[in-house]
Amino acid sequence: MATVATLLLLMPLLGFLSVLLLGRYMSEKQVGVVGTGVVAASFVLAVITFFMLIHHSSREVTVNLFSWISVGTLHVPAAMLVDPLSITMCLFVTGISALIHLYSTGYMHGEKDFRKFFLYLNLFVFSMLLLVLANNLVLTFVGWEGVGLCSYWLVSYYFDRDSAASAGKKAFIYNRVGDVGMLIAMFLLFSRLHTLTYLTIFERSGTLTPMIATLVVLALLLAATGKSAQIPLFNWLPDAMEGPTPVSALIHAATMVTAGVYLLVRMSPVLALSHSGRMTIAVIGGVTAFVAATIATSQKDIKKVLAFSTISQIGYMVLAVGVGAYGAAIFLMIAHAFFKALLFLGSGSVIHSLNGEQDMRKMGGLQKYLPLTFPTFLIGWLAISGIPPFAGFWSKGDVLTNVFEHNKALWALGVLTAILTAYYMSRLFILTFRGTERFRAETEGHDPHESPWVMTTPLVVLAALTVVGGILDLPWVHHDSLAGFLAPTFGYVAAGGHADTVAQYGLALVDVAAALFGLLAAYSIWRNISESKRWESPFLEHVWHWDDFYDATIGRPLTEAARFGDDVIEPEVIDGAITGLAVSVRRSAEGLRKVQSGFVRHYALATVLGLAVVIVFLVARVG
Amino acid sequence: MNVPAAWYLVLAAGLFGIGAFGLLTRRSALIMFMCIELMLNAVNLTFVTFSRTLNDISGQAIVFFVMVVAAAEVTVGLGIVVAVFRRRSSTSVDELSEMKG
Amino acid sequence: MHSSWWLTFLLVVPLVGAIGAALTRKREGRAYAVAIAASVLELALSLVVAFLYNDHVAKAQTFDFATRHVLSAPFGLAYDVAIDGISLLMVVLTALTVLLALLGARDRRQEPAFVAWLLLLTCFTMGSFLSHDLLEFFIFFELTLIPCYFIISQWGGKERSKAALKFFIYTFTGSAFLLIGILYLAFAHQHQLPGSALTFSYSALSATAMSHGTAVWLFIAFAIAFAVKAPIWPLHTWSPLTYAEAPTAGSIEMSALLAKLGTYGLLRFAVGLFPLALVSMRPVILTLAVIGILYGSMLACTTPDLKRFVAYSSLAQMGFITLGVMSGSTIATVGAVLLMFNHGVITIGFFLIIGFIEKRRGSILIKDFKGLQGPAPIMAALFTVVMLASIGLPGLSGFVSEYLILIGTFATHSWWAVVATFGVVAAALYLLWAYQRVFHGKAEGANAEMADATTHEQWVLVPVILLIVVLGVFPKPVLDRITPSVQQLIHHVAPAGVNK
Amino acid sequence: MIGAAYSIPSVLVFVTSAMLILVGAIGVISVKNPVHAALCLIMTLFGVAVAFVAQSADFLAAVQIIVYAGAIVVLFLFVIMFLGVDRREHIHFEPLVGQRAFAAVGVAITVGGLIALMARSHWVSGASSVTTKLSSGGGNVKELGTAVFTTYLFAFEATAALLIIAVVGAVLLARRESATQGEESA
Repeated sequence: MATVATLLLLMPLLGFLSVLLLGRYMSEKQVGVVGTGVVAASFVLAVITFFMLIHHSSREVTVNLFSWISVGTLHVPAAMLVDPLSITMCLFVTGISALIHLYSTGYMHGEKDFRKFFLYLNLFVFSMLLLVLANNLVLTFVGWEGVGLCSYWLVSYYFDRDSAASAGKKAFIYNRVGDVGMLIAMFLLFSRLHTLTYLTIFERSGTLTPMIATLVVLALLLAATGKSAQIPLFNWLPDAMEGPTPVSALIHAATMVTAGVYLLVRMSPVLALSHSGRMTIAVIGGVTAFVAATIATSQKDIKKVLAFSTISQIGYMVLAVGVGAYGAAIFLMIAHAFFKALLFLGSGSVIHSLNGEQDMRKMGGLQKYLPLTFPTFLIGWLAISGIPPFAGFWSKGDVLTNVFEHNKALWALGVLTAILTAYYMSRLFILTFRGTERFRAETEGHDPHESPWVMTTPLVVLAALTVVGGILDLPWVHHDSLAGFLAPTFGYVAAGGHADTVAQYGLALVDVAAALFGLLAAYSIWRNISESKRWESPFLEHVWHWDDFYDATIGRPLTEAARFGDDVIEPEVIDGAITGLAVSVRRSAEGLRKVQSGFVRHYALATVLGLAVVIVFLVARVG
Repeated sequence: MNVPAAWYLVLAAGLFGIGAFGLLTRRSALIMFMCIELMLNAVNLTFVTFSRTLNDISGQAIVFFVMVVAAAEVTVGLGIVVAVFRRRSSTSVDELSEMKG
Repeated sequence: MHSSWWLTFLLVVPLVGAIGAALTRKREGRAYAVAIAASVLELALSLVVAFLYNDHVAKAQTFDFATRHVLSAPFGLAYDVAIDGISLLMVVLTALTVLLALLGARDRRQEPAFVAWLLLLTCFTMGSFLSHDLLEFFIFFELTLIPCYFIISQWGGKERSKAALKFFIYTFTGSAFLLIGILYLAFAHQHQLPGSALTFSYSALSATAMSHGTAVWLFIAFAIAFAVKAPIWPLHTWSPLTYAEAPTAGSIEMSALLAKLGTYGLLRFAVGLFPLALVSMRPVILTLAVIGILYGSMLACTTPDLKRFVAYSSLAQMGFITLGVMSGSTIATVGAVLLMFNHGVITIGFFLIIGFIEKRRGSILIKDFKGLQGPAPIMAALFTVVMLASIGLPGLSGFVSEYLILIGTFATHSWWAVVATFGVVAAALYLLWAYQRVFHGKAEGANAEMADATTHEQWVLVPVILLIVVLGVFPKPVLDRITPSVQQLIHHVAPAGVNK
Repeated sequence: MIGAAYSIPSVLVFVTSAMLILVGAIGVISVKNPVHAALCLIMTLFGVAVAFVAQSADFLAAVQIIVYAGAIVVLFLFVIMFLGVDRREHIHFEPLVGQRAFAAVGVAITVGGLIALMARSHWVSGASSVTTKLSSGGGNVKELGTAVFTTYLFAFEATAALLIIAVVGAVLLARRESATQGEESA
């Protein structure tokens, strides 16, 4: 099993290295095959590992590779932890990655930096696997930063566009702010527990004081808000849509952005120690879900809508983590990965067909031109809106049921968000596929064309997964499904699943009602685009002026301070102090210079006077 | 009985003072050198006096060396005076103040 | 215990190389060949020493390769060399730096003199790191100024004389305090042992008994000299001008190598000799280090040219090193020693690439560049790797060392570590911003026609990249060599009321 | 009282030498003509020689006359004549403000201090040592010679070198620079 797990991790790295070293001798097709092949192989290996784990005596297998850092009391091995949580993550990460790699070979066809794209993508998968498979926080951090880096590269893939370059930088720096949280969490844990290995941390976590535990949880939350685009660090994700669409699907919807949730779930035994910490997590998640959903109602760019939708859905996951429903969080994560990847790839297909147009006001009526994209997108839309029997309904229902048992106010917020979700997704769907055709200017009169098979195959697969994804964790078979499989990993599980069946059905009805209400509202408003502008708010479109706020409070003052430092403090204050010293020395030297009159008799006089002084001194001493 | 050593010492002090005063007030480099000779002689006189008082020949030996050094100094000093005079047509030290700060 | 001849060879080879290079005036390129030969030999020797270095010796509380010959008893002058895990890396870095500087930043103006100065500088720096005697260290430490001064003032940019003078005056003034401190310490030691000869031996002086007040004053005297050299805020103002004006090879030597003399001295001498002073001085220096990290990062954001940019980023990085050195934690100190090496390698990379760009464009002003990644993707990729290492990306060398520093410092001085952690964000900010301004965007005009890195240039950077990656992925051999020596040092200073 | 305590010849010798020395010295610093000054210097040197003889330093007295009066002063005169600077110097006019006043004060303090020091120091007994063997009529050339060529041999050799160097230096200094100028013009 160790070998298989190691290979599972190393396959994408192998792909990365071979493309890096041999890429210049390979054709585009070969690069695509290698890039996709290694990830697919990784998926196969993940499946094998999964079955090996099921039949393994222990559910937590540690695979030691080598000793990475070892100084004094700090020992950080390069080792993997194969347990239900990590293997679940591996399965869906590699599976979706393989599909999106395949999609990319079509989508990126003919791009100048085609090789580089696959290079980054393979490195991303490797980093993501490292993140989920690591057996200690430091190694997780390696993957954590690695995915951030790949995200940076892929967002600023079109580096000659200034907006893309800035977006990549913004993504990296927001993530970095979150990293401070992760670093501080590690520092706190290490200084108190003297270990950073997950299993040992969990063993020793009982010795943490509530104060420290809360601090650790808040630090982890900061890390999660950075990586998973939650308030207050969420606004890099919409900008990250500057990257190619497969990247948005893979990194900024399905996998990387859920890493924050993964981290919180992974650290659940520590979360269990701090009630106030969990409460903060839940509130952050709920509020983010709501705020992002409101913003999504007024966006014009199809990918931006999906981006805010992603933020909102991750908000649900964080909310679930906050109330202790880790299984629900992971369930939603997987289901969301299916339908959000589907939606992104579908939108990519739309954009592809319209020669790169992303503004929904210039779409409409695409239904009949895209025979494969349309039905798959339809499934995605219904899934995210929460219509049964698609995966979205089950997973979101699972989350909301858990929240309901925990905190009614947050549940209400969640339902409100569900209405908004159905509303903005329907708006997007109607604007894109229904209504009048508004795209002729973009396609120069031609009909939009359906994408090649490499792009539509993943759509079909993902659509199928979205349809059946719900069976992973149906409410009535809880103990024998995903949640049951994952349960040993969690340190604290909310008293979920104990609500009686009537209440569960009641809640499910509320969910469906919310979804239908949103759907109908959107349909009645957006059926006719010309009259519906008043339902868009500039305030929401500008993301609650969040960026402007950061710019005014942090960005500009710091820039000014830096300029001030370079122009004033540096030359005049610090150097000035020293220059001042030098000047005063020079002034006094100029004064003293007059003593050097050049007349030898003056010098002789000075000598004689000095002699007189010496003699007076001697006389005084003798007398 | 001989005159006391103190008399000679006072005499030497006076000679030294006159030499020093001359050195400070005269401008001619030649006269200044002579004044230095006066001061050196004052010191020599002191040495000899102490040599007698303390009954130690070392004082006289040192006088011998002082004389040699004085001779060397005068030789070089006068050489400098000659060289300077070639350029300046003057032996006045007050004109040599280029080295002022 | 190995023969000390290895270390003597390390000193003699660059010296002979310098003389040889200076004597070949006739044929073009011969001096360069001599210099390359000498520095290759030097690097080979240093690697042999690094492999021979026996960490078991360090565990037995002795230095390896040690020897001591008193040259002049009345003056206390001695030839005393030894290395331990702390200086070992610096020795390798010294040899590596000169070779890469010669290969990557060749300057054909008056080449014999140029390479001779470079090799002399190597000899003196090597001497500083090998010295196990304070007077000997001081002499080598001061001698390094001479080649630096001439390299800046002869081969520098427009404001080279001003830069050279500023550099010289700053460092020389700082060293004056060091000399006073060393002399005071040696005489105090001699007084304590009546009848003993004057000695500056490190091991002897480290046993000097002193009051808390004396220790503080001596520590300050030492720290000033090393703070100027490093540079530590606020004594850094010479460095932006000097790095900007010096020729590329000079910038490499000064920032990658000589700056390390400052932090190395701080660790070996200021911390090692005056444990008593640490209790009161530690918060002061730590605060300065943290200010340096944030201040350097902030200024790096807006500074107009690339070399100044590296100077400010170095200020921040040296802040991290200082933090580790002063933290009193074994983990952080090991990290600091490792970061000295890593930062050296990273800075070499930065300056080499900036040098390549400057050679093509005759400018290092950031505003002159845009979109270089288009015409020069390989150079951009190389720069990216170096930049990411500097950001502290896990998996590359910068991370291991910065991480060790921060996690170690957190255990002993939490608040400083927390503030310094924000320096990690700042590093990403200024580096990515600079990268965006130079390499991203649409290249036009001269930018669009800029040639990519030549094969030679790529090969020069290969060792840099390799070191960055290897030390990031598998730092164990290096850490294993550093740790025992650091443990011993920390153990020596620990009774001064510091927890591990 | 003084006259009663000391032998008349010795007092006479002292007075004579003192007169020669002081008159000569004052002459050196006050006459305007350098030639006259040189002659006054000879007078002082003679006076010192007399004082040497009176204190049993016969050999030094001889050297004083021969070397100083005979060689050094002649060298002075040579230079004076050679340069033709036997003009008068304006000694009434002092260009450096306060030089004379300060000089007078400084010298006065020095001399006064020296005398005060002598008066207060216990090693000046007021009478010469009774155990002296330097006062023997034969002089002390032998002792001096022994001292110079044994105890002070190294110093003696050094002065020899010094003299040679001084002579060479003087020759070099006083040499006309026509040779080097020729090189420069060529």
